[in-house]
Amino acid sequence: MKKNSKQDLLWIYRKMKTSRYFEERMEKAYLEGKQPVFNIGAGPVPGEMHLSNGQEPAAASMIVNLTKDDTVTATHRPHHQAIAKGVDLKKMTAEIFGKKTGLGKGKGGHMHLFDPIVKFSCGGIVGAGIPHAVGAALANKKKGTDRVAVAFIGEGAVNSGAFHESMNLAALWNLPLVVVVEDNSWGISVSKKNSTCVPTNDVRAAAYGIKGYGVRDNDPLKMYEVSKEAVERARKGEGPSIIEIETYRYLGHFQGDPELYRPKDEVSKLRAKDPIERLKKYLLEETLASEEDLRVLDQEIMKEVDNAYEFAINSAYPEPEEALEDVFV
Amino acid sequence: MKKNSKQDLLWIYRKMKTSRYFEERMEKAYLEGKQPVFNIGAGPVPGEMHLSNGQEPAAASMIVNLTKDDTVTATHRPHHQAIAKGVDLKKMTAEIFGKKTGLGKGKGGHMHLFDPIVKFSCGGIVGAGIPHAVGAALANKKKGTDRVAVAFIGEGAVNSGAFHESMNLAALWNLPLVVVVEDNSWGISVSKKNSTCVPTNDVRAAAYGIKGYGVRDNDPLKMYEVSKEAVERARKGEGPSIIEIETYRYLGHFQGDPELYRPKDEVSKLRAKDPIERLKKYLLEETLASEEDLRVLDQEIMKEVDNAYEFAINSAYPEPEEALEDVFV
Amino acid sequence: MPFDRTRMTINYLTMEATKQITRKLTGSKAMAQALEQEMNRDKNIFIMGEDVGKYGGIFGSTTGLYEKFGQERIMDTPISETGFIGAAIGAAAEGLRPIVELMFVDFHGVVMDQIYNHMAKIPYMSGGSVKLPIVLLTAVGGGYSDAAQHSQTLYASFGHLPGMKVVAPTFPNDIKGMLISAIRDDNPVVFMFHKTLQGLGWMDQLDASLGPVPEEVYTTPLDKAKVVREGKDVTIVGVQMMTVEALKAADKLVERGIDAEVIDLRSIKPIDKETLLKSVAKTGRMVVVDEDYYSYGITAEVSAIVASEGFKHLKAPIARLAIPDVPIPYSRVLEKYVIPDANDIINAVENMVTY
Amino acid sequence: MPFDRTRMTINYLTMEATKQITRKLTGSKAMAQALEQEMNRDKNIFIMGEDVGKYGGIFGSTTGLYEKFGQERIMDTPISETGFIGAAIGAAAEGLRPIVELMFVDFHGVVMDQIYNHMAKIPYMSGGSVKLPIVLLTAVGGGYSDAAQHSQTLYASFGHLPGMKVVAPTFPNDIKGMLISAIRDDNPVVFMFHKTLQGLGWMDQLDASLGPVPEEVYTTPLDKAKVVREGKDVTIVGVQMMTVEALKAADKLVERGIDAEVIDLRSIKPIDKETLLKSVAKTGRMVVVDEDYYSYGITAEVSAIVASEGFKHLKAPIARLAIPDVPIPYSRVLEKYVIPDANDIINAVENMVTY
Ligand SMILES: Cc1ncc(C[n+]2csc(CCOP(=O)(O)OP(=O)(O)O)c2C)c(N)n1
Ligand SMILES: Cc1ncc(C[n+]2csc(CCOP(=O)(O)OP(=O)(O)O)c2C)c(N)n1
Ligand SMILES: [Mg+2]
Ligand SMILES: [Mg+2]
Repeated sequence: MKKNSKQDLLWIYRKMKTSRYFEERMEKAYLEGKQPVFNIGAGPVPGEMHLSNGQEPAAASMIVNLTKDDTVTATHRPHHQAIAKGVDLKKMTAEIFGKKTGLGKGKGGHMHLFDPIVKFSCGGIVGAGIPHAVGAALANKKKGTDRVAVAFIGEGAVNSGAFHESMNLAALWNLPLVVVVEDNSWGISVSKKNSTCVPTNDVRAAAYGIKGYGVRDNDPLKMYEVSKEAVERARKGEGPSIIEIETYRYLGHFQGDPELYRPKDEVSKLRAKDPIERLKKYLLEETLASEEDLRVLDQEIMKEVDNAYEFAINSAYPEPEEALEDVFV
Repeated sequence: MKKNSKQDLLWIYRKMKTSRYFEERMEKAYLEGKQPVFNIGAGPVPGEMHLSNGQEPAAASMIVNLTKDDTVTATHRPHHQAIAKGVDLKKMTAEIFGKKTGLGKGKGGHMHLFDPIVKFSCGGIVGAGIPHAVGAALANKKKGTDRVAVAFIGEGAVNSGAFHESMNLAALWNLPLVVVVEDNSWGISVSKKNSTCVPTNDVRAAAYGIKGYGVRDNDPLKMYEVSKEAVERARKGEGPSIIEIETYRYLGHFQGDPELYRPKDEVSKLRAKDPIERLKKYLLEETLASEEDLRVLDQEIMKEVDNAYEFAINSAYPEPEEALEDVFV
Repeated sequence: MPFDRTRMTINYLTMEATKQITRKLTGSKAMAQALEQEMNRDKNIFIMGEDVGKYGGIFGSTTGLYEKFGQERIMDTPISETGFIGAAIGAAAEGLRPIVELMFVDFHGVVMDQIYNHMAKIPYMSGGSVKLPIVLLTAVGGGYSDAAQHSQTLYASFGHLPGMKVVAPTFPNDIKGMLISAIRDDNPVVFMFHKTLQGLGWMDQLDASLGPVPEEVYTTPLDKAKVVREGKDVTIVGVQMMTVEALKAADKLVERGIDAEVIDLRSIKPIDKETLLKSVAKTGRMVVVDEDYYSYGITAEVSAIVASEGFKHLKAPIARLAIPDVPIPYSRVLEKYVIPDANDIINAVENMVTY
Repeated sequence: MPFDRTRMTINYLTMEATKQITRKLTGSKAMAQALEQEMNRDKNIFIMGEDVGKYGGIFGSTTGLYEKFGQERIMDTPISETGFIGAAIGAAAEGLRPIVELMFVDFHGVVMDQIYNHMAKIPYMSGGSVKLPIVLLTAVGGGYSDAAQHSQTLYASFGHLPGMKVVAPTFPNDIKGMLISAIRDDNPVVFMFHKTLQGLGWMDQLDASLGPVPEEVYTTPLDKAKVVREGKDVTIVGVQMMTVEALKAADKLVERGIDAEVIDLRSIKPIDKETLLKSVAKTGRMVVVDEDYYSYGITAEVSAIVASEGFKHLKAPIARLAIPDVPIPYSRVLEKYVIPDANDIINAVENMVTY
């Protein structure tokens, strides 16, 4: 790890922590109004809720290499990437609470966060964001910029037709695209072994004559290194690549998932290797930060997140008739 | 080439010749009613017409390894595979002439030939037949048979999502499937170079951890050898594979294609290497057949094809109201 | 998506099995029972889909089947809808009887080609020589803030296209009977089940989602609507949740002296004209309520049929209630505004009787 | 698919360019002219599709553009509709103005998810913060024996879903004006052009496919129907080829003393109610003719609108002519039977005036 990466590593730590804390609050907010009897449609945050606790390295260690003008497309599990990309946290939280002040005026919801200012989008259809990233990369190239586009997807999405068509296009047109596969072992209840005919998806780069990288064991440092290389290559016009990171899904697929399909101790084993803790240890050991530095940082983070929740909670709901607006511009 | 393949090679020759002659007649039949002014909807054979002259080795040298109970799915360019698979030639011709005696009672047409007796089907949507072959292979496996399924596709179809999803499924479930890619260099007017980010599609087998084979220069003997191996592997439960054969499209994408997109001399160069002539030479050189044998064979073929045309031409059209039948069984 | 039982109380609607011949089942249990009974009868039936195995189907359609039939017959798939729904076509052509689940109907766009160009047309294009006995199960409906890509019903998107029977039963009894009919039909059948009517412990609890279901095997026609409440003043036509809302509205209309007849459409394609026309001949007035989009939807087709063939009976224009041609918004207040409910129906009826 | 000119005489409909301000163009030339003029105006416009480059579009929509704009702006794509139509969404979100061609509308099933879940909904889901100025060009229509997977119009499959404007102009003048409007619109527009109305040298030669088109740039509204023939006895509503058939029918009806008004719908979504209602207020009778499938199609939606809002004007039930819910068969005699034509219209009108 090069010396000049100190700033980057602290940034990664901050973003991972922000996402983690944001989601811990979200887990609670989601359960409001759903106790003692769970009802998916009840409470201030209704609908499906996909949390990314444990998967933070995939997002933060990649996005540290991006600027505001690079594009990110994400999935149904979008908070960690959105936070790393710098999506307006207040508006994002308000959106998840269905408020008028939200990114989509309450029309989108947690799976549909759009912040064109930092070029972030996501969506609820598996695989569908990859072509959008291809299009952004194409636009970047057409405009003669060195901007890149990054598509985040789950390992399950790699088996969708959209993945294949997109990778072929990106390679054929030599576009500045990086696809990050967050391999959390599961697509809802279907294990990677039961969905994917090859052990790791980086080998699939061969089908497109592009670079494929693998990151083992949710390692934020390795992810940083590899992402940096992939993004730099894309910026220099050296074409697209695929990065697959082995990551952890601490929670159910969505909140409310009974998780009967996975071993009871899987998560506790994963939690013992928590990537935020690992990075913290590294920062301290390498004296890139002191305990005190991190404590202060943590407090900043909590304040930022708490402010966002406060904003969201205090914002007004849209008027019913606003449902009819924004179909067309 | 092993001695015991004599019969197979003669079979391949017969099927290639049958297809060639069948299509030469079709080319003429198609132009009837379309002269002096071409109108796609006129004449006894209206609609689009995709001929396979030049591509015969892909079909015959593969299908010689199959039985009636193995399944073939084909494309919008289906005659050579249909003929090799043993589709009832009379009914097939009648179908193309839109007659009541046709395979589909005149409802299908040239792109939609279904002969369940020999397990043949095809269709007009690029890539769409591959999943059907996966399903047939799955059925074969479920029934505990050693039957295989073969999907024929063009090189253009390899870039469709359906290809990728199907290959992953077939490899994941270890199904008896072989995908034959007929690389005729063109998807209508789009060259392989402009559609495909890798030079050959056999390398894409790596994305599925399966076997990939390449056959150069439309070679019927090599295609036979490779197909035999792939089919045997599939029968033995050793899983799916991909074969890409470099083949030639002598005619336009469809009849009526101005072909302004390809060099004027491309086809004459290809015709000089005609695979039927090459196989004929081989048969004679290796004394697997005499000139006289082949002359007799050719006559048999012509008679069979002529009979089919006669049957088709003399058959009645359906009654208009029959359009309302067969939506449901 | 049953909620984690270790963490929270669930309102279990499903009653314990008894020795009675008819017991109350939820929609989801009615589906699973139909599937189980038919799979026992016919070894050629198997099920493919995402999370249909151990999970038992995200909306409980295959609950308990994996344990009974194993992974050969209850097959979890990758997220490859074109691949596995296309594979169902190939397997059906070989004589098997696949049942495939498209998890949410909202995802149909990734696989519509296989559904409407192949599954629905091959029997016709083959002149009847290829049969495709496939059931496509798919979950529909909104009302629980699942937003624009997970809340649609898309009844008409399927109903518009030839070659498929399309059904959308409401009550557990019909769910079982129509699913068995669908499985036994030699044609492709799209079987839409409404999430909220599955009687799942983690969604809204509705009386309608629990109902008497005979234990024995029985079939219910795929092409018949059903008068679920008789009345003489106005006919209200609904499907699934809109039938439930229509019944609610009818109860309240009584207080206002209006006696409404309620028809549960059940079959999206074909539409049972006779039942509609017979009712309107009696009432002379009709409200059609749909949880699908307004334009080119059920309200259009039913109105057109009745306006044309029941022209002389109509005392007032037919009223159409449906999602007003906007995507389904996330926020509860917005979603509630776009999905019709009992109040909207009552208003429509009141406007109409004063026409 | 222009026929090989070296081998055969072609009936060229396209007239030579002159210095006149308005000249006669075919549908295809009108499209290409609109595209060219707009691409000259705005560098952010580019076109992607299969065979849109040297080939000039299988149905001539991009004739000559590759030569003028080169491969950076006229991009041939692999057969990856989800990939490149999805890419158009991503590029539009970055401020470009992509025009994408789906070669035949029949192929929509491989890419419908990108079209209806993303292109059509992102503007709404983003609360208006993301604009997607995309034109989706697609060829529709049958009548030349291209069979079940290449002959559909699917007007209602698009019209049913929110978030897209859907147009289907008939005449070259409207084709140019509506295409320019579509390109300038900041919303997704599905622009359907009918193969037979492109005036291609290798298809049926129709008078309607050649018409006066001003050389200058102009726009035609995307939401207005057009009365293309005035009359007082009956209103016939058509789209594209059915408008052509309606005009033919109207000419023959004169001989029988019936004066028909013909409306070219032009806009599938939204439907221009006012024009329809105004006409029916005058004539009191309506026939709706559609080259799409019957159920849940244009005939349903138009009937429903008129039966509801024009109820009091109707002297007879509205007649619906459309493809009778069967896939489109190949054989000419069968196809002719399922696609409505002038004779069917005449019969419907005659039945109606004696109602
Ligand atoms: C096309 C499509 N099919 C199915 C689904 C339902 N679904 C939502 S998330 C999911 C699993 C996704 O797995 P993966 O890509 O690994 O992402 P993860 O949830 O693990 O982050 C599925 C099947 C969907 N949203 N879209
Ligand atoms: C999904 C889809 N997209 C586009 C088409 C139009 N189309 C028909 S054939 C063809 C080219 C196919 O190329 P290839 O797969 O190489 O087969 P070939 O025609 O060379 O035999 C195209 C683009 C189609 N039929 N289906
Ligand atoms: Mg996953
Ligand atoms: Mg090809």
